[in-house]
Amino acid sequence: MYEIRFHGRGGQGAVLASKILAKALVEEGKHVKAIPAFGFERRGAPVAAFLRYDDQPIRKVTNIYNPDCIICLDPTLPNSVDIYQGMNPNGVLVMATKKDKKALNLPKGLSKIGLCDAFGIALSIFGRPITNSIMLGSLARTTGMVSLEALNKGMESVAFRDAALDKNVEAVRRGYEETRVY
Amino acid sequence: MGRSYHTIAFDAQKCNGCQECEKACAQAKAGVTDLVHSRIKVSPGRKEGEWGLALCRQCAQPLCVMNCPGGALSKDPVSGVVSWDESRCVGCKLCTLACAYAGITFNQATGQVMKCDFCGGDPACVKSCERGALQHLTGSDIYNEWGDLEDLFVPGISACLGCNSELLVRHTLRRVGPNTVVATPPGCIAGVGAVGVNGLTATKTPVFHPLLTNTASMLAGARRYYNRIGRDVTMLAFAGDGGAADVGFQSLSGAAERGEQIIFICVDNEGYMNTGVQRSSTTPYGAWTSTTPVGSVLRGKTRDAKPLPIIMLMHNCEYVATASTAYMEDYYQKLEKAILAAKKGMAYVHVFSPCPTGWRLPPARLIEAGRKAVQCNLMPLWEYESATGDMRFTHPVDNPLPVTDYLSMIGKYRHLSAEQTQHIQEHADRQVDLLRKFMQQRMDLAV
Amino acid sequence: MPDTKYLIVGSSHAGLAALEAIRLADAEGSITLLSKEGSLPYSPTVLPYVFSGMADADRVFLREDDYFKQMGVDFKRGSAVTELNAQKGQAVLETGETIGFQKALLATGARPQVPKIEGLSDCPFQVLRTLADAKALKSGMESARSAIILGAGLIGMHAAESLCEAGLQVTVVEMAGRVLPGYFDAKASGMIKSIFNEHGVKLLLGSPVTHVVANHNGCGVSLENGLDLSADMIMVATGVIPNWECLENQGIDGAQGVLVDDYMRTGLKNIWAAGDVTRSKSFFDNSPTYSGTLPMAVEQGRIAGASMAEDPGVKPFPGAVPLNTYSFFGNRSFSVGQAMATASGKKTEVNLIHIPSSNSYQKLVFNADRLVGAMGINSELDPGVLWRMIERQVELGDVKEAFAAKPKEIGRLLMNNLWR
Amino acid sequence: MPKTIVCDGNEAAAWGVSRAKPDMVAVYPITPQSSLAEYVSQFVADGIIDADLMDVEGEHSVLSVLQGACLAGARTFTATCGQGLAFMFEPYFRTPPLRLPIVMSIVTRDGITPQCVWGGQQDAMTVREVGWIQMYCETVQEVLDTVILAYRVAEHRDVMLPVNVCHDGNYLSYGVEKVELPDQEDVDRFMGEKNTNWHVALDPERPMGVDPLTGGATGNGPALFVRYRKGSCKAMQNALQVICDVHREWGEQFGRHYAPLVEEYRLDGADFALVTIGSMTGAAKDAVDAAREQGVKVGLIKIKTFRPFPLEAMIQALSKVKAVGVVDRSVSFGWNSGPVYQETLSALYHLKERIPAVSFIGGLAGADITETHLQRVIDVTASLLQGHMPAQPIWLNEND
Repeated sequence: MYEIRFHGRGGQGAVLASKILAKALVEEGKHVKAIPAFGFERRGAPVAAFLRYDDQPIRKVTNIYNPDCIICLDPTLPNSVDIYQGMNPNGVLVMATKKDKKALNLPKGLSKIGLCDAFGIALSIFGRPITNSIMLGSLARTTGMVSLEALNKGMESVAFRDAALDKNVEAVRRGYEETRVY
Repeated sequence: MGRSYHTIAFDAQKCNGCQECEKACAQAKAGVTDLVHSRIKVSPGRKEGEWGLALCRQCAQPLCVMNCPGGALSKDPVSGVVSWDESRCVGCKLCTLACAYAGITFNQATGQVMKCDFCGGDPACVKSCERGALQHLTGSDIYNEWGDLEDLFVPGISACLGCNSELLVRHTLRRVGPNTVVATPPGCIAGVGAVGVNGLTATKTPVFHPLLTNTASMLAGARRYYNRIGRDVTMLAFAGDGGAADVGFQSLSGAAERGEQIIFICVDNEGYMNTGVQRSSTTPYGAWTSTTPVGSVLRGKTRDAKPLPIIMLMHNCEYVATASTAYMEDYYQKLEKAILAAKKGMAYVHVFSPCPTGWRLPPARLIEAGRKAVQCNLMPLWEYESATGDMRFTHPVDNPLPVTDYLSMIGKYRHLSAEQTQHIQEHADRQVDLLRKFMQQRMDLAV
Repeated sequence: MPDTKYLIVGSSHAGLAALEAIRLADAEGSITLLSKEGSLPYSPTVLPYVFSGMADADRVFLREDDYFKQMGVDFKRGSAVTELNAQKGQAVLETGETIGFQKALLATGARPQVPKIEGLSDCPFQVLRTLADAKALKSGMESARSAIILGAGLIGMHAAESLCEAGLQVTVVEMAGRVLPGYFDAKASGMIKSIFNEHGVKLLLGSPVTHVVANHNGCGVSLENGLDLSADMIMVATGVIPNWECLENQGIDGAQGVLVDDYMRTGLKNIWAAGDVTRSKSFFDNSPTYSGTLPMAVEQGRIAGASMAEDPGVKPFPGAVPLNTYSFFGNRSFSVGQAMATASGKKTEVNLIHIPSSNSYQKLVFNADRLVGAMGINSELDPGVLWRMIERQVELGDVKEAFAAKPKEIGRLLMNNLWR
Repeated sequence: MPKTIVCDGNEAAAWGVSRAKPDMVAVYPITPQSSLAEYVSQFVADGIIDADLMDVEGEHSVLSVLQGACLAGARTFTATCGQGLAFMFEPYFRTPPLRLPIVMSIVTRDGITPQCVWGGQQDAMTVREVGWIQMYCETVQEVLDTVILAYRVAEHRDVMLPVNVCHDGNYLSYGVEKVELPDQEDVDRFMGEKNTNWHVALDPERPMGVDPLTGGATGNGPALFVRYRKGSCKAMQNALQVICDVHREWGEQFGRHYAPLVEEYRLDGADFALVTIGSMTGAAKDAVDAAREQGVKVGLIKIKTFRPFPLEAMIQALSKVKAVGVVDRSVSFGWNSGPVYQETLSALYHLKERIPAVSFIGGLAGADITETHLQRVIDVTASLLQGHMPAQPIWLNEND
């Protein structure tokens, strides 16, 4: 079983990202369970979402406390939230940031790190800082757990309120292409 | 049996004996102005300026018909006109002996009897009377139309003595007909057994007790489903003022906003009469109820009644009207409109319903109280039609009676001080004033 | 269970009025209406006009079959009742059939009274009470050139006029000293007589008949005054006797009319009676009186029906008022109430107008300030208005003078004001 | 071919609704049910659900319009929770005795106060005595399937009762998983004929007085009333068999078998068991598996159908163990424990041997019930076998 935790801010689509990823992973033949963390939904407030997948059916419907992978959709979030809490010491981090790895204060021992200027890409595609689909591309590039095709399929059945599907397809592609993997 | 017909009414006060009616009659019937042919006869009275009238009354049980040995006279069951068949008349004149009003008389010019036949429904005499002393009253055949309809309400219902709810329900059900679902939430109408007691029911239509709070919603659901399966079933509510203005208001308001196709009749007896006479939001200012009691400190209700009809008007219902069982023709006309309106949206009819038990009103004076309430402008009769945006008084009161004429009839106002009476008078005046202002502009609420 | 709730025997004016009154109060109770005739209901009053040709014998019926269907009435024609048994609540028909009832109304009317005159029974004579009589009279008239009529009542006078108009030589023989003695005073009777005389009708008044003989071409009539008359046909119109026999042997005597109370009850359990079969109280003195007029039959029928149906609105019979209208040779007349009274004492006051040039006569009789009787020949007064003024005992008070001066106008005004 | 979709429980419920083909759906939003109302509305807008959408002014009217529609012959659906259910209570209370086969999801939520918009089962548990059938789901797939199943139960002639399909707010409402969406034709075959109002109707073609006054101190009123009550009680008991039959049929047709009343998990050779209800069960099964690997002889009893209470099935399951730990997601105020615990105790009374039970309360106000919590449940319950009896109830989330 592989556990992923999304961090973002209200409005960035962390919950939707977890849902798209869940769909994409099912496309890849996996079993999934994804739930958001529950709070008041306000724009800008820190939010989290959880996703676990496995080749076997998953029974538990609980939050994720020791994620194997963390995806952070907002570069400023680590300043206010401990996004690394409980993280598998050998886990994977995928983060939206234009900063270089060296400029970040990252935990030691991470097995893989993917960094992507999702904000920049988002502004150029959407004109707004919606980073979720970009970061899914970044996750795909960083981990290889899911293909771009599967992600695109996952997005097809999702209702995007703010942008058309083709823009999100482009966002995933650019997230994939413009991620620096360490 | 028991039918009502058009009639020609004579107002002696307005007659000046000009005999234009006689001329018109002779002209219409014989083509000449010789008054010998007139079937309407104005006769001078004892004093100067006093005039009497001899005219066939088209009696309900006409003695002339019963006394005719030749079968020449008969009463038309549809028009009510007593007609004379020349070909069967033997000239015996027993009819002139039978008539107490000189309604059938001998015409010396023709040597035969003659009588009024209403000119086939458009009497020439009435049209000729410029002073309005003659009036062709045509509203009454509506009673016949309704009387011919099936009675869907059980005879003998356990309402309080004098209560008008049976009158209202019976007449309404006749008109809306059996293809109707009837809702009577807890209250007097359900309480008298409209839905039934212990397995017995009182109506021939489907009928049910909604909750006091959800009448409009339940009917809305049923109506929507029938619409879905292509059946046009009428939805009719008889709710008390509590079930409409108080605890039932949310669902009523919601249904009105959604334009649910319901005829919602609020039977406003100004309080919870069924549960022991407690106040509701439509209880008028000053009224005694068991929760607005009269004592050394309190003197009845301290607030005016919630103007629910106006509130429903503001919901832009398809049709909104106030009505009273003291003016049944008016009610009939409004119900006709409500039935049509409810094909498109909500029709709300607010029926003023004096309560002999809870108001301390002698049962015999109930209808009189209903009339007085209108004549005092305490319960003005008006209607609003969304389709045209028209709003009007259906029984305008040009010279209202003082409210004391009404208040003094009713025990629940017995304690009123002069100041309280003054308040009620001012409230009545203000209310009519407000309605008038509404009517002065087209009520284009839909825009 | 009886077969019917209401049994009405007789389908003329009293029976029909009762039927309608019952239905006003009881929409559903079963009603059976019996007529001894095979036809639809008709009025005996129309018969002189059938005979005269004024009315078409096929178009005199008062009600059609549909009417009975609508009223929910089982109308049985050709059903003569031989016994109306109060104890058993059962009617026995001539056919032997029985009908059980809860309440029954006897409205069988009357039949011509044949006076006990020597030889009359051996002589073929005509009467006029049924449609069959009228038809027989009419066909008899066609082959006759002369006729003798016994009786100068309404039937006799109507017959005389018709026979006269048909070209027959007509003689009317009347025991009393004037024509229509039941309705008109000497003055009015005299005027009527003159008009008949002018048309060639011979009127022998105050002339009792001693005997009648049949002869080769008709019959001969001998009078007490020694006069012998002969004619092709003879008609008897000397009054009627009630058809009451079905109540015989139940302890009442109806030979002069079955006596009824204010609600038309006969005294026999659940049996009412109305119309020409009854005797009822007089409006003026409460004494039992036989009225035998159509308007009274209607009044009584209505009260009987309402009483039978227990209509809470039933009003007691105010008493019989003598009244009638009579038209002859283009003239018209009426008589209501105590019209024959003459001024006597302080109370009774008579107001008379007689205009010989127009054959016009008008008489109003007052008792104190109430109208009690009226009579008119070619008068413009409204007999119906006057009847109701008499019946309602309208106190004229200070209107009396105006009424006496303008009875037509003030009468109409008064009734207009009384109208609800 | 059934379609695989990935969705959360609220969407799954809406898909279930679409397959059940209701005539009328009524919606009013309340967290965490709102997205269910939105999905249903959107499905109607998109033609996926061919029903009349009643977008009314509150939950009271939501259920009221459905009552009217159902009395006219409609198959109906709605969903609510928490305060919405509380506001709906008046019509809710009379739906079962009217014998209206309405199906309503309760997306369970904790009760206020303190003000709280998160999961918990306080709402559904509070109305357990009102007469609705209650089935609690464990997975998103089960939510979808049970909504469909529920109509078969509700509309069965021996039942004619409304059904609440309860799924946990937050955990199932928003929990996303892979779900198989059965084909419409297959569901149509499963559903058979609609049967909503053969017994009671507001229909001019068969006029009747619905819900006349019944009772009073005189006449046959009280006896008549008793007849109604007994009928409702009997229908509830009839439902036990119907629920089993319908689940079996569902399993045979669609290959997904659910324990209709009570699921026994690893009770063979178990010394003691956990009693769970709803979405906590998945983690509990994982915990049981983990404990079994440690040699702890623990099993699990999951209640799916809570109303009618599956007494026989519970007795059968409980008779296999020597102690139970019952985990509630709500409280029974008067008993100072959880309601599932109380009802388990009632079932235990029927056992020949008396066995100890302990009440755990967790997952209130949206809190997680994790494997760690459940490990504690297992440990404490195991200690009962040694004669230990802790103070109760045990609040799992008190100082997380």
